Amino acid sequence: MGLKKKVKKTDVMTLVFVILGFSMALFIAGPIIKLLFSSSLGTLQTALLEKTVYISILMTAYSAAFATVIGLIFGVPLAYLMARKNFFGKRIVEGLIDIPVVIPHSAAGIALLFVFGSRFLAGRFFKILGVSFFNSIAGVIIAMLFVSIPFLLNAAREGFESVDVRLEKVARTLGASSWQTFFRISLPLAWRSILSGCIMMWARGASEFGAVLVLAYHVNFFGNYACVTPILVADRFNSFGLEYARPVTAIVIFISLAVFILLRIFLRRRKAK
Amino acid sequence: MGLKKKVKKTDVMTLVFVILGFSMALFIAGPIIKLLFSSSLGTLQTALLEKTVYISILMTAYSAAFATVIGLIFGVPLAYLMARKNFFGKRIVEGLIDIPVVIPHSAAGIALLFVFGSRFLAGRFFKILGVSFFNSIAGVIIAMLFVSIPFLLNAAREGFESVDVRLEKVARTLGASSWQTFFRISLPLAWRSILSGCIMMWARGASEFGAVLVLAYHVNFFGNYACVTPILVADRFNSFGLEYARPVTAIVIFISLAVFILLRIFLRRRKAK
Amino acid sequence: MIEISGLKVDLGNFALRDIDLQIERGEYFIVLGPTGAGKSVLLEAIAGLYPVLEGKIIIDGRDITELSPEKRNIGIVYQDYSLFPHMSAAENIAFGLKVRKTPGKKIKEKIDYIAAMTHIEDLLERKPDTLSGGEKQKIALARALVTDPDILLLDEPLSALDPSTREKMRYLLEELHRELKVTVIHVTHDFEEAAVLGDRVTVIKSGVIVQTGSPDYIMRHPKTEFVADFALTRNVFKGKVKKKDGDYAEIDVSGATIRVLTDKKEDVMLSLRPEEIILSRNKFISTARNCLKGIVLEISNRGSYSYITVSAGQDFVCMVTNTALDELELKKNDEAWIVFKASAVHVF
Amino acid sequence: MIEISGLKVDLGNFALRDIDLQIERGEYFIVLGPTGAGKSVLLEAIAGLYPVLEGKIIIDGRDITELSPEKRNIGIVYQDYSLFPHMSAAENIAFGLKVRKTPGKKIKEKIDYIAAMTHIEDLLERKPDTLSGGEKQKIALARALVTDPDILLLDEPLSALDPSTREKMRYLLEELHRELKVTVIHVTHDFEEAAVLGDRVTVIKSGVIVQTGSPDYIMRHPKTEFVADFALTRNVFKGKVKKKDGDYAEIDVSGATIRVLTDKKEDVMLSLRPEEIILSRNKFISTARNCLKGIVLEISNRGSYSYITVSAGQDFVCMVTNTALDELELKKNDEAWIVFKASAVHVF
Repeated sequence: MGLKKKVKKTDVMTLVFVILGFSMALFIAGPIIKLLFSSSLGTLQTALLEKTVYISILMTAYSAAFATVIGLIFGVPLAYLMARKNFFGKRIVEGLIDIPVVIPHSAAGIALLFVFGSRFLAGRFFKILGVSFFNSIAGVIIAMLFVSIPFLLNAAREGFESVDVRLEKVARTLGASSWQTFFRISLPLAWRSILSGCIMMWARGASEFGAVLVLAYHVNFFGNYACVTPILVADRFNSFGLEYARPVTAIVIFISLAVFILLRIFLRRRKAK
Repeated sequence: MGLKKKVKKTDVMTLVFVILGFSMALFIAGPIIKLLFSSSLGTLQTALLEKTVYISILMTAYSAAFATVIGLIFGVPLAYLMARKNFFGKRIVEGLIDIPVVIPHSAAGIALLFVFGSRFLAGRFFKILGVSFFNSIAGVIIAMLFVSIPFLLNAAREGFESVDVRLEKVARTLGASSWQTFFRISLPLAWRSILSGCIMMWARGASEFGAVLVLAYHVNFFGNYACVTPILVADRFNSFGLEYARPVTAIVIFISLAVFILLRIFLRRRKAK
Repeated sequence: MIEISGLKVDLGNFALRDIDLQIERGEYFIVLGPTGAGKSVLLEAIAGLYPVLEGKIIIDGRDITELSPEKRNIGIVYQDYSLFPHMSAAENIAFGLKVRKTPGKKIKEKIDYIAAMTHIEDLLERKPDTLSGGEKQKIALARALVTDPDILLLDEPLSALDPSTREKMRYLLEELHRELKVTVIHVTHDFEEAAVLGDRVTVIKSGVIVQTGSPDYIMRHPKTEFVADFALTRNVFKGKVKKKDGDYAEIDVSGATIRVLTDKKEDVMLSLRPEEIILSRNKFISTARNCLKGIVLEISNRGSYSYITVSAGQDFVCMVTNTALDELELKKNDEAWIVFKASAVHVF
Repeated sequence: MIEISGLKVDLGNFALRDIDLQIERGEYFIVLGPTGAGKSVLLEAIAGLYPVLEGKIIIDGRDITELSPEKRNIGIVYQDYSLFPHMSAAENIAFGLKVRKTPGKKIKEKIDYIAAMTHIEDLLERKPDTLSGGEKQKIALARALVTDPDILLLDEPLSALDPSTREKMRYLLEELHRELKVTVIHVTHDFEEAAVLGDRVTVIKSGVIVQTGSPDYIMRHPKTEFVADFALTRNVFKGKVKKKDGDYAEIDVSGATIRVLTDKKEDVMLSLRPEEIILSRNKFISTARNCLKGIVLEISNRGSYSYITVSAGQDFVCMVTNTALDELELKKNDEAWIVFKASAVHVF
């Protein structure tokens, strides 16, 4: 009887969907797996110990983290307003949030230069503060911030939307001010979404190529000249060809995946708790 | 009385949040607006009539659309399975979906080459069918498909998840097969999300730079040599400088925005209906 | 005392308007109305959680209309409990005390006291998602009461519970109200709930107050057909005054003539509660009573009692306990007499 | 006839198991139980929407256990209506006919017929989101019935409605069942609903059937304390047989002695429905009846009737209509006699 149940025929639609879906999953996983498993550990180690490579990785991780922190400070309030308030022009702001995803990144870089370039408004203002954006870490950071902020904004907004407004209302009647309510109720309950948005934002920022290429190809990172890893990878490929680019590529993908998987596991554990 | 209500004091927290949020919105909108309004119509027209420019735009739009169609055929079934079924390894597939966002795009391009390059497995298979991926439209398409598929997958999955399973169950008891249920109930109800995912996927594909740069810098597009618009923009900037790149950049941003805004309006109208 | 005067609140499609209520300190006040009448919004407006367009809310002479919610000292309990999911039951209850900077020792005392009142001593360490509906509701009550609010607002607190839990929660509410002497405003769509718990009831329809009074009065003297219907009066007839006879009048409802006590003339409405009608196998004559002969159309068993529909010109619905029904040995299509006092008929 | 035998369904934390039911063609069958007992899953298993681990479901001799849902010819109506939001009411109803490739003319006829039966003729062109809860439920019923299902499954169809709509919907369900002679399996957590509608009731707790029988039988002869509690019996006592006297026995429940009809010895449970107890101002002696003197502890008004708690050694809850209560002129702390037949006490 039990056996009969186990071989119960699967629905034809499910079968077709599994085949199509599996092809899609394979298309995504295939190249990654191929690349990771076709490189020997020795070449990976050699590549990682190369100064250009590890400085580039450090600089990329640092800039993406910096951008994410700025995103948290300015983006979380915007996400909260979007989730809770109705205001004139809300629809426009909603559209605005997705624009960095939609416009070509090289074009985004150029647009940023027209504002943050040393000859332009924001650029001049920051120059007084001693910050210049062209070919500098600051440039890398704003390029990353611009292209990756939608991930944090959308995740944080969803997070706040999933918090029942009544919880906030109850907190208010219990005597909590709006600040107390935000920091003790709304933020802790939306935190998982926000953290997951931060990871995506960080990872997306670290993987940015086009906007950084335009704004800050080479930068001075604590005394070392470096370019972000995505540019490093493309440079190797363009200058020396596929085989030579492989170890760096594998390292970069490996690190991205490791961070991503570790944080997914961390988030899941917290959820289970 | 009515007047008194209107000047009712705003909560301090809301005020702080509005200031922070507005700064963030300005950071996103500023560069775009600056670029669009600082170019004269005349120069835009001249740039648009340049053959290299309009061929590039057509090629980019065409390839992104092609990638989106492939994404629809293979991705929607995967999204449906993710929304409805529990299976072994579901968590892994969930993570997999976000990987293209997370790894650097130039690295993604290289990883794709290791599978679709003419010397490698999938590449050889497709070569028999007469399709080659290096420096060809097919290469542009798979590069775009790889980096932009997460947008469609996630949107479609959310769309299906928002359809009450009970509607499908009721349809089944009323005599509809699983196919009929999918095409008459699930798909129509998730359609808005899927369409919005398609737009994002198309726009994200069209804006891709890194992966396309590696895989297919220049391609033959119906007899004309062309490169995708994000590369064209970067090339102009690298070769001739900021001012010369401005008209093309403005055009590209303008087209991206126009498509994006039109489709958002279209989606909203359908929702209202 | 809570005085609400001329309150107007925007509800999108319509407005809650001309809301005037006086609620005494310590009263158990019920707001009754169908879904979408604006009951919950009224509660949130009192708590300061929903903006008020016009009017005033005054508690013990203090105008709180413009006050932010955390300064009003009003507790609220929602139908879906709204416990903070990231805190244990004890932390939920402590929240209101902590934000008031109550000292830790005092917090413990207060929690112990209110936990004993609400019978949740052994639930304090549990997280909300491990609790049943009734348990969650008790913790939500304890959380709202621990800060000694001037008013306790209850938004359909019993609707999500199953009948036997609802029963127990009802007793708890009565007990808490009695012991703590807190003023309660309780919103519901269930007339029975209003009858059991309420000192006074106000009936709201589409944002407007229709009638306010004791549950018993509203049940016996509905002002409109809507209220009669909502109080499940079941016998509501249109009629015409035919003959006056001292205090009595004979009223023609198509098919039957009913004696009532009234001064009204011409077109009237009559309402008669099912429990006011006595079923009998025999005729029964008295000037103070109506006695009509009819046929049993339907017997609808409700567990402990039944509704019997008797056609006597009009269809009359009577209520009898099942024990009484067994003794009458009444079946469908039997002949029966229905008897009710002239004074039991409400004319409006 | 529907025969369910040895059914086992996995519910995650626990299982629905050893489910054996025989339901007659045309019967109105109620599945009663608290939230989370597995009632809805049982319905979905019958409809083929939830996988079965073991057992068989046989309809009129046809084993449907392995059949896919679209081939079972079973209609289902959920508590939240589950109307297709992108279709008008008429399109919702037509759905089942269209997928069966029914010709257009026939579809129109069938819709007109079922719309008349469910009184929704003027709603057919409306979209679901413009309809009230009761209207949606009627359309969901029409949609499930239009394809002439062998069984109609109702998953808490009345729970989401407010009391007066619920009342009307109850009548509609009775009417549809009578007219269309369809077999109905109706899931609910409300005993009153079961009493009004059900030909037979099965009580489920934690995935297991506790008792099956007519509502009246279950009410008067609960098999366990859980059933007694769920049927709102209110008077459930632990007792010890003290003395046998022919068919009668005297049972000692701490504080009072009760005469009952029983063969049981030693420890027993007693249940006594509140409507079986008569309240009296005077003593009343008979060997077939119990007559105990007590004090009125509490009067809880339920609108049409009241529950009176009388302390007579034990606390007894009695039900009287409010009209009867008025005549007794009973108040809190008054002395009163409670009278009930020995045969009214159920011993288990």
